[in-house]
This record gives sequence, structure tokens and C-alpha cells, in this order.
Amino acid sequence: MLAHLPILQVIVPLMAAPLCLLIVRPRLVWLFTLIVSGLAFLISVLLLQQVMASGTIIYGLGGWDAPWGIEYRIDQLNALLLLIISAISTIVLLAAHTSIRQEISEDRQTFFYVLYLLSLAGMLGIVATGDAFNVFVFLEISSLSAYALIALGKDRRALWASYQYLIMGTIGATFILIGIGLMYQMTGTLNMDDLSRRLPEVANTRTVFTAFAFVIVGVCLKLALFPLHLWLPNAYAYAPSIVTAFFAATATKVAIYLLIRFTFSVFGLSFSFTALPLQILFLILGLAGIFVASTIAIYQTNIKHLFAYSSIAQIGYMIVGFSISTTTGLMATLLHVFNHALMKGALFLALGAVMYRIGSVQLNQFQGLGRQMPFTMAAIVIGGLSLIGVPLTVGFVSKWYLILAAIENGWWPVAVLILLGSLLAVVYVWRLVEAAYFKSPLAANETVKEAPLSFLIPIWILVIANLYFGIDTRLSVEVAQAASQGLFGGLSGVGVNQ
Amino acid sequence: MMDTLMNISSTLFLLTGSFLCISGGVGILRFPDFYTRMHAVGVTDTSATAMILIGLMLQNPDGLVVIKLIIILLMTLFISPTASHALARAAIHNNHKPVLDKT
Amino acid sequence: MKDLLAVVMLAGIYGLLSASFFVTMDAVDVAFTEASVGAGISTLLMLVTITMTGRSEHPTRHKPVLALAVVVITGGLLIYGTLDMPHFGYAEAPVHTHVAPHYINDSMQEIGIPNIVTSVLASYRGFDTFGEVVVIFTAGMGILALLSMVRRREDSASSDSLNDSMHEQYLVLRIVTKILIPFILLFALYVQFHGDYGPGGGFQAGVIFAAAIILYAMLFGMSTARRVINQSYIRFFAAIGVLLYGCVGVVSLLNGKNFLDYSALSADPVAGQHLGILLIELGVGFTVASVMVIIFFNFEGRREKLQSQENKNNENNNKGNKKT
Amino acid sequence: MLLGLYNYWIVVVLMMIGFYIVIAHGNLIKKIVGLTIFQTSVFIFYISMAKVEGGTAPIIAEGIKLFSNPLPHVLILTAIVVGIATTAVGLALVVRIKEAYGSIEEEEIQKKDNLDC
Repeated sequence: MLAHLPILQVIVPLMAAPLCLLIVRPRLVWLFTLIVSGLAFLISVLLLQQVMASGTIIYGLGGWDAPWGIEYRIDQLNALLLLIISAISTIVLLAAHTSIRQEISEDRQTFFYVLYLLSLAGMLGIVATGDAFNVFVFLEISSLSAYALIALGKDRRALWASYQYLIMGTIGATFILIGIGLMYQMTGTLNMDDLSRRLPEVANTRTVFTAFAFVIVGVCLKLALFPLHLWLPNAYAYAPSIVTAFFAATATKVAIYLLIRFTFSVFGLSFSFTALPLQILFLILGLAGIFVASTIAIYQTNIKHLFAYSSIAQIGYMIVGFSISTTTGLMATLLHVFNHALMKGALFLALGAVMYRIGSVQLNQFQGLGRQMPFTMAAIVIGGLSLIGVPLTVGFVSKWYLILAAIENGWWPVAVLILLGSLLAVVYVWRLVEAAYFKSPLAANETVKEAPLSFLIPIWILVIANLYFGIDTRLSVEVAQAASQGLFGGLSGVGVNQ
Repeated sequence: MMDTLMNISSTLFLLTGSFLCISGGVGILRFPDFYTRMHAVGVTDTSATAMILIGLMLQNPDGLVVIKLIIILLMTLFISPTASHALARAAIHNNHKPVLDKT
Repeated sequence: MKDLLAVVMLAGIYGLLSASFFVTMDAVDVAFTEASVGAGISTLLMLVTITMTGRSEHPTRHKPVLALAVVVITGGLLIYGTLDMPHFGYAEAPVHTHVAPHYINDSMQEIGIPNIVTSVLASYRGFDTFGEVVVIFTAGMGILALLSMVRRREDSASSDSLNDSMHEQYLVLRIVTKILIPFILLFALYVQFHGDYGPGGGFQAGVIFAAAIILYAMLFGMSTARRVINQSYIRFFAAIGVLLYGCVGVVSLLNGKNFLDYSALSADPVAGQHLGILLIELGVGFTVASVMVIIFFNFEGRREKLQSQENKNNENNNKGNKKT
Repeated sequence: MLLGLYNYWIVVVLMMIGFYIVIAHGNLIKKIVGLTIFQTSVFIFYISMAKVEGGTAPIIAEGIKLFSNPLPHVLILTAIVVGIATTAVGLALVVRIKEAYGSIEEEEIQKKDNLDC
């Protein structure tokens, strides 16, 4: 069975989703979902081990060889992303039953889990596949389930946010479809590996240039890169807490993965960074994203909004690392993808716990919570410190590598700007800390108790991971390094162009 | 001899069908109110499809194709008038008044 | 264009026109699908939506300048991109020389099905089709999550009385429909099982099958249709379709071949391919038909609820008026 | 010389009409209609590139040598299904928005949202 791991990774959650419909009681559905997600996590760990030991795994679906059939192609980068997604999904699911029981009416709970599994499978499918069109299909699976999941939020604004996301997301997906079509037009193939070999021959045609532009814009829409981010804050703020925690930690990471995969592997490094002034463009957009989004975050009173804007800022950091486009820069991006998943997972889960106890995440509701919900608030504080990038947390590790990469490239001002951006994070995290620890609780909230264990356990798993990977960086750095070296043509041989 | 005859008659049928189609199209644009327009389309559409289908049958008079075409013809003869009827009913139901005299 | 009904009908016509365009481009399978989807199902869904949301658009300002700029830039870029493309219909284009010839030349030996589109769809790129089934299933689940509701007895009773008055009104339609429905179902089955040899396949068959049920529901009233077709069974069928497709893949896994490798299903690889394609097309048909029915029933269910609420509100208002 | 591309240009114009409707109009149903038009035009674009001059539909029959390319047909079959799925979910959202806000105009909804804040 070990040889079939790549496909099992995707079809286990995919086929579990319809099975959920056959189980009646929501509690059992939850348990089943949790087990399936745990299984996916286990598979991803095995896959990562296998990839680190023996290099890229290729799996031809339907028994057909690559350019004729669809193949799955797992290298270090995919394996890392698969691990992040399935791990976050499993941890978040631990808290799901408690939170969902409160936020979603009983007759819809089964559908929630079905959609959750479909969304998980969609994301895993996007990451695992080595076929450009298959990416589009799985992108739509994950997005469609995301629209429905977000619309399950209690507030009516969830519906409007979901609709906006649907429009933007579909435009993005259609752009990607146009890009894939143009690529296919010039090369006659859809397989990524095959594309990377055949594209250089036609690299200086206007069609390939257009294809590149469309794919990049489409991915950036999904990525919520700074000027295209408008759908994200509301979608995150009004979705059910569990959904927010899951998507904030994974959905944009998948888009980052697509960006890296298309620019580095498919189009090839030399083409990507000469066809468009991508380096400068992404550097400016990334930095602008950091500053604008962080500044907006400072003025938010809804804490979910605040952290949603902070997510946009963090995407900015990833894009800056990407735009440096050296091995270290890309490594910083990948590290930040990993680390940001840990922090945002912890933060949004903790907000879910607050939502569970208080029913609102407005800033003034947080007053005095430091004493009433000490463990939850401590988790938020540590997550916040990690966002800022304080040493001994994961946030520090990725920012360290990011600044290192900037300096290595001789981009001193960028390094300074990154540090300044972190100062803005200090401000918005401080506002929350101030409310929680230095103000007396609201009269209405005096009886509020600590969150139940089903919340605290997953939150603290993530918080401890935040601290652990901040101190013992061997695992994350090693994998990120291997992945970025692989992308630059060192190990796996994907995307080597002249 | 037989072939030419078939060809000529099939062409005639096809041409009549096409002409009816076009006249229906003109009718829908030129007639004054809903009912007359619907009349233009409903009548010509049924007969035009019938003509075209018969023309096509004559093009290829043996084999499975004719049977398929006959089935299609039967279906259109059923569906098309029913659709017109439903439309007219809906129009009356929604108080669309015919334009009776227009000067 | 302020009348949404006209907008929707024109969109449907656009779908139908593009379907006929696909026929002239030799894409018969696609044309079939587009005709049933673009002109059929999506127009129907939009119409149902309009009955709930009102058919006129408010005259609001919109900001055409920015939008126009974006559109012109995108369009300009696309036209710029077309300049280096191989000409339309040019047989030596890379599209026609790299991967496709393999399908055209070898699929007959490897799979043994005359319709190349079906063999590529179901076997070479079978996993895409699995993804497609899952997308449809996701849409069904999404709509259930958004629109489904628990039904109360009293609602169905009131709609029953409505049903009788409808009977007189739609007499002709009902009789014709009664005659037609068996033929539609028969045609759906023909399309389902004839997909190997001509245009057609699970998806189109599923849509046609669902269309018959939807026609029935429209003319004989939702409550009658609900009595005929149990909602929880339909969900069950949607799940069964996906599972059937997946299980074919799992069986080939268990037989030691790769996922969805149908040659593992039988001793003779070509016979295995035949069997596999038959089974997965069935799976597609199941899921598509039941999801289409789910979608329509839930939209209609919402509409009925809204209407009964409105009626109640009106009654209450009338009572209030009388008192004052 | 460039006339060989006219087909693509028409498709691009159609695509942009759909795209314009999506981003410029405020009515939610019209946006979805625009989205379908946008997507359908992309389908036409794919199908156009599959066409081979003088080819026939890719169903193997005796005496036919030249076929159009079947691969884009397969892709578009999948994409059409994805399109209808998106449309259906979008329309379901519109229905719910109408129930929750009492309007399907972007401006009015945003006004009501601002009041909530």
C-alpha cells in the first residue's frame, strides 16, 4: 500500500465525504471526520519521510504515463504543504464539535462536515497533482465548499462575504483556466513537468507571456495579494470560527504553493523573472500589503477582522520572500507558510473559544478576559508575539531568514522595512493585550469561565508547536531548505531550465 | 433518376422549411402584440421543423437515421404546440391584453 | 436591460448558440452538455431565483469607468496574446501534434471504444472526471447546507389544496407531459449507455433524467413530487454515485494496479477498460441526476416557504386593517 | 495573414463582455449571468483551438482519417460541469441574501451593512 500513498492522501478524505451522509448523528460524523483527517495526517507524515529519503515520488493515475494521463508528483515542497494542511485540519477538527454545535443548527451539521472534508480533499488535491488542469478542478472543489462553509456563518454578512468571495474566486479560477488554455495552445500538453520542458522552446512568444500573466493574476486573486484582497477580511470574519481557523491557516498557503509551483517549476525561473518585472512588482505589492493591511488592522474593533487583515500583511511577508527569489528568500517564504499556519491556527481557534463563551469577538468584549479565560488569552498572547516575531517563537525564525535573505541580496532598505512592519504588529497585538489584562471585565461577562478542554487542547497543541518550532528549528528548516533547493534545481530536478 | 428526384424534393423541402423559419423570425419582430407574435412563431416553427426533418430524411433514406428523425418529428409535433399553448395561457393569466385594432 | 427575465432568457439563448457553435467545431459531446446545461439547467435555476427575488433591476449608479479600464486592459492583453498563436484550424499546431495523436491513434487498441472523447474522459483523464463528479456533489451539498430546511406538516397540507386548483389550469400540459416523461427517461438511458459509441455519457444522461423529474415536479406540484421521490433517498443516491466511481478506483488499487486503472478489473485489459468506463459513467449519471434534483427541489422548497410566509403576512395585514 | 486569428478575437470580445457585466453591474443575478457568459466564452476559446481544418468529430468510424483534437473537448466537459456547479451555489447565495437583506442590489446591501457596524 505504501506505493499508493500519494493518491490515498487525496482520496481518503474525498471518499469519506459522501460516506458522512450515511451516518446520522452529528457526533458520530464528527468522530468519523476526525479519524479521516487524522489518517490523512498520518499519510502525509509517511509521504514526507519517503520524499526526504528517496526524492520525488511519481504516481500515474489510471496507469497511464505522464503526458497522456494525469500524474501525481510529490517532491519536498508538496510534501511540506500536504503535512501543513492535514495537520492543521486535524487539530482544528478536535475543537469542531463543541464549536459547531453552538454555531450551526443541528440539521446542517452533517453538511458542514461533508463540506469540510471536501474542502480538505480539494486542497490536498491541488497540492499533490502534477497536472495543470487537474489543479483547476480541485481548486474548484475546495473553493465551492469554501463558499458554502463561509455562508454557514450566523451573521447575515457571512452570506454577502461568501457571495463576494464566490465572484472573486470564480474570476480567479477562470483566469487560471485561460492561462492554462494558452499554455496548452503553445505546447500541446497539460502535464507540469512536460510543460516545463516544452515551454522554453516557445518562451519568447507573446502567447506564453499572456498565459503567464493570466495565471499569476488568477493565483493572486486566490492569494488575496494586497490590492486584490478585498474578499478576504469579511469572509474570515463572519465564517463559523472553525472554518476561519482552518482557512486562515491553509487556504492562502495553497495559493502561495500554486504561485511558487507555476513560477518556479512550470514557467521556469529564468522566464518568470525576466518576462515580467515580477521581482520589483511583488516586492512593492508585498511591502505595500504589509504596511496598508497592518495599519488597517490597528483600527479594527472586530478581532476576527483584525487578524484577517494581519493575515493579509503576513501574506505580504511571504511575497517579499518570494520576490527576493534566492534559495534563502524562498526558504524564508516556505518557513513562513509553515509558521504562519501554526500561529493563525492557534489565534483563530482561541478566538473561536472566546466566541463560544461570549458570543462575540468585539474588542470591548475582551476586557478583563485575561483573568477569566487565562489559558485562552495566554494562547492569544503567545500567538500575537509570534506574529510580531519575538525570539523563541516561530515568527522569529521566519522573519530572521527573511531579513537574512534581504541582506544577502544587498537589499538593506527592505530589511529595515520588514522590521518596521513588525512594529505595526506590536501595536495591534498590544491593543488586544491591553484590553484583556489591564481593564476590568464588562458587567455582562463577569460569569464567563475558561473555555472547555476540547478547545484548550487543540489551541495549546498549536501554541506549543509555535514555541517548539521556534526553538528547535531543525525539522522545519531542513524541509524548507530541501524544498527550496529542489525548486532551484538542486535535488529533484523539477523545473530546471537553462 | 431516382436519386435526382430525391435530391430535388429534399432540397425543396429544406428550402420551404428555411423560408418558414425566416418568416417566423420576421413575424416575431413585425407583429403588433404578444399573441400574434406567438402565433407567427408557433405555427411556422412546427411546420418548418417538420419540413426540414422530412428534407433530411429524403437525403438519407435508409438506415437508422430515418427512424431517429421520425422520432424527433413526433416529439416536436407534441412539444411545440404544447409550448405555444402554455405560453398563451401564461400570457392570459398575467392579463396581457391583445391589441385589437391599431391605426 | 432592466428586466431580469429578458436577461436570463438571453443568457439561455447564448448558451444554446454556443452549443450549436460547438457542433460546427466538431465538439459534439461538449455541444450536448452545453445545450443541456447552458440552455437548460442554468436558465431554469436562474428563472426560479428570479421568481424569488423579483424580476426588475433597480436603476442604480455603477462605476463603469474603472470596470471598463480593467476590461480593456485584460482584453487587450488577451488579443496581444493571440498574436503568436497558431492559426485557427491549422493542423500542425502544437496542440494537434504533441499529446492528442496518441489518443487518436492508440485509443482504439488500448481501450477499444470508438468515441475518443469518452475514452479520454473516462480513462486517460479519468481522475479529472472523478474531480468533476465531486464538484457536482459539492455543489449539491453546498445547496443543501444553504437552502435546506425542516419541513412541517402544515405546509404540505396547504400546498395540497393549491394542487387541485392547478389541475384544471394545466390540463393540456399535464397530459402531454405524462406522455413525454417515459420517452425522456428512455432517452436518458440511451444516452447513458450509448456514450461509448456516439456523443453522450453519464453527465448528459444525468441531466436529462433529472429534467424529466423536474418537469414532473413543476407540473404536478412539489408535494406530489416529494411523495414520489423521497429526499433522503436522493441524497443517498448522490453519495452512491461518487462512491461507485471511487470504489472502481479502489478495486484497481486492491488488485495491485494504480488508482482508476481499469485494466485491473478483468483479465483482459480491454474488457477491463470497458467494464470500468461503464461503471464510472453510471456513477456520474447517478450523482448528476440526483444532485440536479436536489438543487431544484431545494430552490423550489425555499420558494414555497417564502410564498406561504407572504400569504400569512398578507392575511395578518388584512386582519389588522379590518380591525382598524 | 492575421485573419487566421479572427475566431479568437471574437471570443476575446465575448469574454470581455461577460467580464464587464461581472465587475460593473450591481445586481447580483446579473453578475452571475455575466459569470456564465465569461465562462462559456472561455469554453468556446478552448473548443476553437481543438478544431482542425477538414477534421470531423473525434468518433472513430470507417473511412475517416482526420479528427479534431479530443483533449480540449474533455477539458471543457469538465469545465462546463464546474461552471454549472458554481452558478448553482451562487444563485443559492443570492436567494439567501434576498431573504436576509431584502435586496439583491450591491449598493443597498453595502448600505445596510454599514448601518450594522
